Amino acid sequence: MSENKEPGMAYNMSKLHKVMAVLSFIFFVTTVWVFLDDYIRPWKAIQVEAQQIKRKHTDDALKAATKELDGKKLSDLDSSLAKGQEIVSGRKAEIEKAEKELKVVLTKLKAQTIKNGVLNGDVSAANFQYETAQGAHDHKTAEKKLEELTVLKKEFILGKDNSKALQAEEKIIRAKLADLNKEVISTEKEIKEFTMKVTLLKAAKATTDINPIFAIRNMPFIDYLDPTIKIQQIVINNVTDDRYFRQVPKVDRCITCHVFIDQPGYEKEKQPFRTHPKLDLMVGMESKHPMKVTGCTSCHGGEGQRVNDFASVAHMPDGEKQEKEWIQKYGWKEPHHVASPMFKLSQTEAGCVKCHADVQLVKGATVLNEGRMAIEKYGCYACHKISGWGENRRKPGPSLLKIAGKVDKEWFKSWVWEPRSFNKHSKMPAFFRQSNNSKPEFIRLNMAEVNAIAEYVYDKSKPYVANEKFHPGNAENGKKIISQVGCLGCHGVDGLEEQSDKVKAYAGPWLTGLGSKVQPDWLVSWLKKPSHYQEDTIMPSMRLSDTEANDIATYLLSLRNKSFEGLTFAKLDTKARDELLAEYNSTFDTYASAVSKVAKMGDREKTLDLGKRSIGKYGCYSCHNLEGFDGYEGIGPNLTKEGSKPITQFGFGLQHQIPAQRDAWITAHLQRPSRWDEGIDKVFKDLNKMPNFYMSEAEAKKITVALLGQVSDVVPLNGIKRFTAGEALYNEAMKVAGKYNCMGCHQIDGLRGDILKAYADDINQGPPRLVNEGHRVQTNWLYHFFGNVEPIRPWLQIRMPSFNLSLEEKNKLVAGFQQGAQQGTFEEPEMTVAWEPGEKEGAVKLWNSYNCVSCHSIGFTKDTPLAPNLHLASKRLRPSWIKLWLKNPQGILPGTVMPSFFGDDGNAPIDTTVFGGDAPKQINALTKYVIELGGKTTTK
Amino acid sequence: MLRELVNKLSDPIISFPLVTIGFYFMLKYYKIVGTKKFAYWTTALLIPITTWFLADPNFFSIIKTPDNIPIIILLLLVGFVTWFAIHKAAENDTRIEAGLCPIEATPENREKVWSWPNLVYTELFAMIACTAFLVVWAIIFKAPLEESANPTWAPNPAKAPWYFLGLQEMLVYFDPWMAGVVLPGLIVAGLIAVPYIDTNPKGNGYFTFKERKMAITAFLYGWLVLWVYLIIVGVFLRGPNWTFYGPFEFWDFHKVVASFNVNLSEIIWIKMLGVGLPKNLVVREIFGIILSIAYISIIPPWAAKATKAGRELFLNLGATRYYIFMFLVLMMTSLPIKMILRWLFSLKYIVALPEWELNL
Amino acid sequence: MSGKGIAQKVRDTQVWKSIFRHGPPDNARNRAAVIAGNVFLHLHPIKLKKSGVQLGYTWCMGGLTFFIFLALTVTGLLLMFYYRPTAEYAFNDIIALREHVPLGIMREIHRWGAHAMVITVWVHMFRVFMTGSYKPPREFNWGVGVILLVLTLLLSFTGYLLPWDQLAIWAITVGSGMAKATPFAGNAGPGAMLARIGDFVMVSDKNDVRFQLLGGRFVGEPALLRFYILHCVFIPLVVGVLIAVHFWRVRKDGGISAPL
Amino acid sequence: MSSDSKQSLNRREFFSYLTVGWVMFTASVGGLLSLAFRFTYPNVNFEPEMEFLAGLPTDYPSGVDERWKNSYGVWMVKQEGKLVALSNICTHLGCIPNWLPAELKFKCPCHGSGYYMSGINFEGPTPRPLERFKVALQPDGKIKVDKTKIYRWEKGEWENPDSFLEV
Repeated sequence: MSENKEPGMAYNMSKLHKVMAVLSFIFFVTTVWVFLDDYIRPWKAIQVEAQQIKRKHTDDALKAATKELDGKKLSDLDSSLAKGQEIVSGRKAEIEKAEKELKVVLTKLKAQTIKNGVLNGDVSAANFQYETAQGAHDHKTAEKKLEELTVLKKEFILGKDNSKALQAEEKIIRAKLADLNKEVISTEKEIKEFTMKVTLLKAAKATTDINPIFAIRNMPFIDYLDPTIKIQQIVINNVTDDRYFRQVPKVDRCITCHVFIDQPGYEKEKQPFRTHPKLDLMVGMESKHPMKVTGCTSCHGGEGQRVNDFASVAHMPDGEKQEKEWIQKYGWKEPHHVASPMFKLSQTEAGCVKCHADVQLVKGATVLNEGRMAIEKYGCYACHKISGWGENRRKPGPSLLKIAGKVDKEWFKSWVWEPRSFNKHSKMPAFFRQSNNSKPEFIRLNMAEVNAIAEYVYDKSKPYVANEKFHPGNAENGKKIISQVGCLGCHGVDGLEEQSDKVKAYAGPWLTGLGSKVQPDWLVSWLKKPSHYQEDTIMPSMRLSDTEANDIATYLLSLRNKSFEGLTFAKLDTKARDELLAEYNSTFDTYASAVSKVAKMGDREKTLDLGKRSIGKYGCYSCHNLEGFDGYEGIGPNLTKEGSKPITQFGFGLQHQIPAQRDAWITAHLQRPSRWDEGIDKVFKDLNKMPNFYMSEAEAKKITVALLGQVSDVVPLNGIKRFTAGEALYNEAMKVAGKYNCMGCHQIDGLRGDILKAYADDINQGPPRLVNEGHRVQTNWLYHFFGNVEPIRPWLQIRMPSFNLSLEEKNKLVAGFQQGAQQGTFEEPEMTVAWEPGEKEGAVKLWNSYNCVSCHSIGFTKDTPLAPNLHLASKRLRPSWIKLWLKNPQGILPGTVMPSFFGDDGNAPIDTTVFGGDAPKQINALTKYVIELGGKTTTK
Repeated sequence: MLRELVNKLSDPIISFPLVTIGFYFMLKYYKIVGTKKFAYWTTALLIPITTWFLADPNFFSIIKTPDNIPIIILLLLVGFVTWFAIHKAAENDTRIEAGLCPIEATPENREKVWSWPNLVYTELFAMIACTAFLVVWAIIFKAPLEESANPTWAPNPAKAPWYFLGLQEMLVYFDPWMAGVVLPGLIVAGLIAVPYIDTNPKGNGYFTFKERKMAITAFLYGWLVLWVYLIIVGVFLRGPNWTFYGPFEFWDFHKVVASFNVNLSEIIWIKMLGVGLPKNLVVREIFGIILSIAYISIIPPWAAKATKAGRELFLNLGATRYYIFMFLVLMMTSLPIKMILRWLFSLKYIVALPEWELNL
Repeated sequence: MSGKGIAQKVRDTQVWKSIFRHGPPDNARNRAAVIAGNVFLHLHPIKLKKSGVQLGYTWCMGGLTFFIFLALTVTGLLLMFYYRPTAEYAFNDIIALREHVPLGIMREIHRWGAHAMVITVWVHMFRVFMTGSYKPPREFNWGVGVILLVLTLLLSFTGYLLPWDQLAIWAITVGSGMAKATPFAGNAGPGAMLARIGDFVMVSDKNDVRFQLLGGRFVGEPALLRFYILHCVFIPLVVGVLIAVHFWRVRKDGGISAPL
Repeated sequence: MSSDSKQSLNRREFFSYLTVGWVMFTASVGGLLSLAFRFTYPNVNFEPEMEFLAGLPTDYPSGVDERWKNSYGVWMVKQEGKLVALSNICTHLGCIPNWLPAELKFKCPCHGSGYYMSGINFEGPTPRPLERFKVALQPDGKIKVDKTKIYRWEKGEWENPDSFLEV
């Protein structure tokens, strides 16, 4: 082709055109491609599918509504409309005339409006000029202007009047017109109302049509005009994301795919179209966490801003099955570069912690609450700081200040060495004989440490003399008492496994092998008066008689652990001791000089020194009161922000079978912390010191949920529910209640009441449930009651113990209950009973007809009482509560034996003869009567 | 008393015709205006008047606003350059009448000189002077800064940047689509079209008035009266609620001016014919529509036939240029026409179709 | 001492010679060389008509406009070091310029310069019209000039928003409000009502030209960012290119206007 | 092959490649430019919400309801068989008037503008009545108030069926 070249040309022109054509083609294809690449998004398909689902739902509703429509009525209406039209068309001439009149009036009105507008402007302007002249003290001009103004104003008023007259005229004519058309208008209106629902549904259905307009609206390029398929988002101003130390409002676009999350009626659809399962608590408009305020990722975690792919959102599958399903369905993969992936479904409640940090138990959050109870049980907070867990919590283990008076040293060593060999329910974790310290050379050193710890503890132990003497009693009776008075609210007991397993008490230790452990005298005095041995114990006094105490002790002492008794602990290996001490001393020194330094110490001195260092090393002082450790911090890492700790900061060791996820690590860690050292050659002092609690997987998972929620996100003040003064006091009271394990027995406002599970047959035989207790009882009475417990329900075998409450704690409880129920301190404490004429007679009649004394027999008959003494009611109960109680007892305590005398709604009294069956009056009278029983002064 | 007179005179109703008349006389007697004597006398007269103006606290407070400084500079500069251009044109015209060439075309001015240093140096001087001027300006006047942005309350009056105030002033007479979109668009298009419409070969490269009266008159009217004058009104004479305030008037928030404007359709159907407004929108506005169309489509052919100037223009320009030129001129004059209709008849819209957002 | 002065010695160095390829412009050859050999000066002709340097004839307004544009570019670039176009910080940064940034007067120079540029460009146009310098062969360059004038106004207008004070947002609100009346493209303009099918509104406040300009339905943070980018990058680039065209055309169309 | 036919063949070839090449080039450049245009319209924006669900029409008693006043700046007014959403911005200078139930009027505390329950002005400096927002029924019977659509009395827009609900 080169012969075709023109002179002065390097290339053949047609060749250039060909190259141009090919390149342009490629260019064109890439242009189309880039458009499509931008346009095609997975969430669009989901929204189209959602539209179809909505269409189906609307269609169903429409069909139902159409079916409901009374066809006959509709045809009647239609025919009456036709009739009406006929009638109205007969009045054609009249209507036309009226319309003509209307037109004339409207024209006049319009003309008048224009005139008035001009006048209005003139008046305002003249007014301004007048005022300006006045202001400038130009009285001459002012006067002139005033004259003008007066004339204008008069005209204006006339004009306005004229307008009003015309408007009135218009109204009359319109009314006339309406009257002339009334048959048609009213029927039309009736038809419209009658078919309203169907019309609306039809319109709703029309919005789901897939038609050309839908296609145009969502077409590439022009989908900016008014698309129906679009990203939906919620901007949450009160919950923020941290972006380089700046708090930026969260943006959640989850609803782009979870289209119906806040709309009831889609509960049965497949994901992502399902309605939120707890609409009344979450997401729903009327719930406490409305969608637009709380958003999605505030609770669930994950990447709320992402919409383009399932995995980048950081959806997390719960379990292998779901993982497989997701991989297959959505191409799910482990999220990378995501700070906080979503909480797995079973861990969702972790999301509550971020905002509900300072409360003990969150209502409705079952798993989380159980996790928090487990933390309480194992005392994690003692070694690990966790914000929200209070700074001055009690130490979870028993005091060792007088330990020598309780157990002997040999027992102590064996116990520390391996607590589970004595008590398989032990909450005391195992530090030794773990997979990372079971090499013979480590065991040798560990045993030296245990020996030294025991020497130190016993060296510091103060003498203790029991204040009771043990006299063997009836073990069977003791066992019965234990099962009845309420010990099981805090303790599991050998021989009572069935009940204990139901209650799952955890505040106190499981009682086993006591005969192999404690001195009998100590046990009796402990039972009689726990604070004699340990001043700050939470163990209450059950006000046991000597016989009862001895019976219980006899039973407990009969529980023995023979194999443990036979154990003897090896003697202190002084070589190992010296090695360890030299190791400690060589931290800042050469080993040789450390050895020589140790050699200069006395034998006893060495042992005690190692004991103290070992206690410090294992953090025993965190859980137990011990002398010499004031001001020592817990040895565990701070867990306050555990849920936000970068995954790279978790040491997985060689445990490759554990997925590299925060929750998996925590669960594995809790179950067997020593695993991280496995297969790694570590020196003795560097071994992982976290002890083994032998937790079940279920428990570990629950604690994991509670810890996962400990995220570092800063929630702005207005994003968190702020306590009112009353709620704050209630919260404080609940902390005290938590400390003394009140909820081991009492269910307080629906939470816990562990022991009630042992009373499943008859809940009324268990400890009373406390609902809005601050409203039920008077403040003074409650305060008094805590100091001097007196039986209220003598038929119950379970006893309210006498707690060793401090004054502050007592006040907190009383004030918290009272404020939590929003009651005044002194509501009607001295209410005088003022009877209306005839009221008292009615009250007496009711008293008899409702037969109150059949249960509230105390002070009336000799029958066994089944209900509290009403003579005490006026001192104990608030009258306003008595009324509520009378009205609907089942509403307050479902399953109570108190009958409902006033029907389910509290308005239908059984006895209709008194006060004409007026329920409020009856309730009032009965309340007064009950209060009078307490010996209040009566006035006529 | 005198102040009140000035206040009254500066109301656009009066000042606009005054400015127009002044403009007419300026061009009619441009040779007198273009003398140095005239300039000296005017300056001598303006100095005491300005001093008197400045003595008024209300006027001074408006003048001294930092953002108004550029407008004052603009005013002084426009005043001077207008006179200067007229002066130069008058000089040249006298020479042309005498059969000489314009000064710029004299052989000595056509002589070639070195760019270095003649041009480069003068440019440098201009830069230095300009920099010095800007720095001094910046030192004396702080750039304005008001309260931080708050979308929930608007300052009153809310004014656009000063160079757009001509447009904002047009908003009083036209709807935004005309004042803000169509008219500015036509200004730009018209300006670009100028060299293609103005086929007059004379006056290329030198100041003259005589040789291109039509072009200069049309341009200067648009520039001085419809642009600069309106900016001055917008900056100095429009206060809260875009109400007119005289130069000596305090911007009293409560000032109310009697104004109630009526549409052409209302005037005709209700006031004149006494019948109500027809329901059909087009019928309702038919008079306005006919008038508007007639204004654009009838005047140019009529002028081309019936008037002498029109005939000449038509012959000189040819049909296309003629119609484009007439269209632009008519659009320009629509503003003064609308103003005058407003003042005389309180006319709001000639065509009022708020239903279609189409008001004229 | 040697016969040569220090100045001469410097001029004889290789460095000097590599930069300035000619002697001092005091003779015809060097005067030509200085213009032709300098990238910045070579837009000038080597010689021009005398009228072209007469201030009374040219008024130097075009040159001043260009110079102010350069000054604004420099001051503007410097201001960008301290200014963040976000709703949180914009206003504070302006205060910073006013209160503590060294030579924060840069902002005053920038702002007054912007006003001055509007004025000089207007007067430049006025002069060009009055001397009939748009006539052939300069028609095209006049058109370029008109566009440059419009762009100058837009530059000033977009910069007006950046201080993010009341003056700024309301001036821009008023100014950009006119865009919504654009026929068929603004939601309050004639014809907008026609562009709808059922509830599919093709011209609304969410998709009209005003929205495009502001990136939102009102003057908000997106508007601030858009105006910032238009002001600092987009329009200056276009203006720069057009200025080059403008100057090139001045040279090609017979130099600075003179009688032809 | 004669030179004539060769030339004409070349020409045809020339034209077809030329046309294809440049048409595609123009189309692609146009496409990319339109991409830039589309780029200026964001798919998501962060402006405050202008729509809200206001419950059922039956939730509102006759008269003025103030439940949305603070959150959305809207009064729901039920009167003469019509339910409307009135803006609570005074048309004078943008203050927020109060509803005075005793006098059955809205009164602006700033400059004393007064409006009837219907929103029509009758006293004070205000030049025009309060504005109405669009109200529409959802299929579930709930009201949706759309604040982006404004209806002004003086423009005759209160006749628009979207500006009220018949109840």
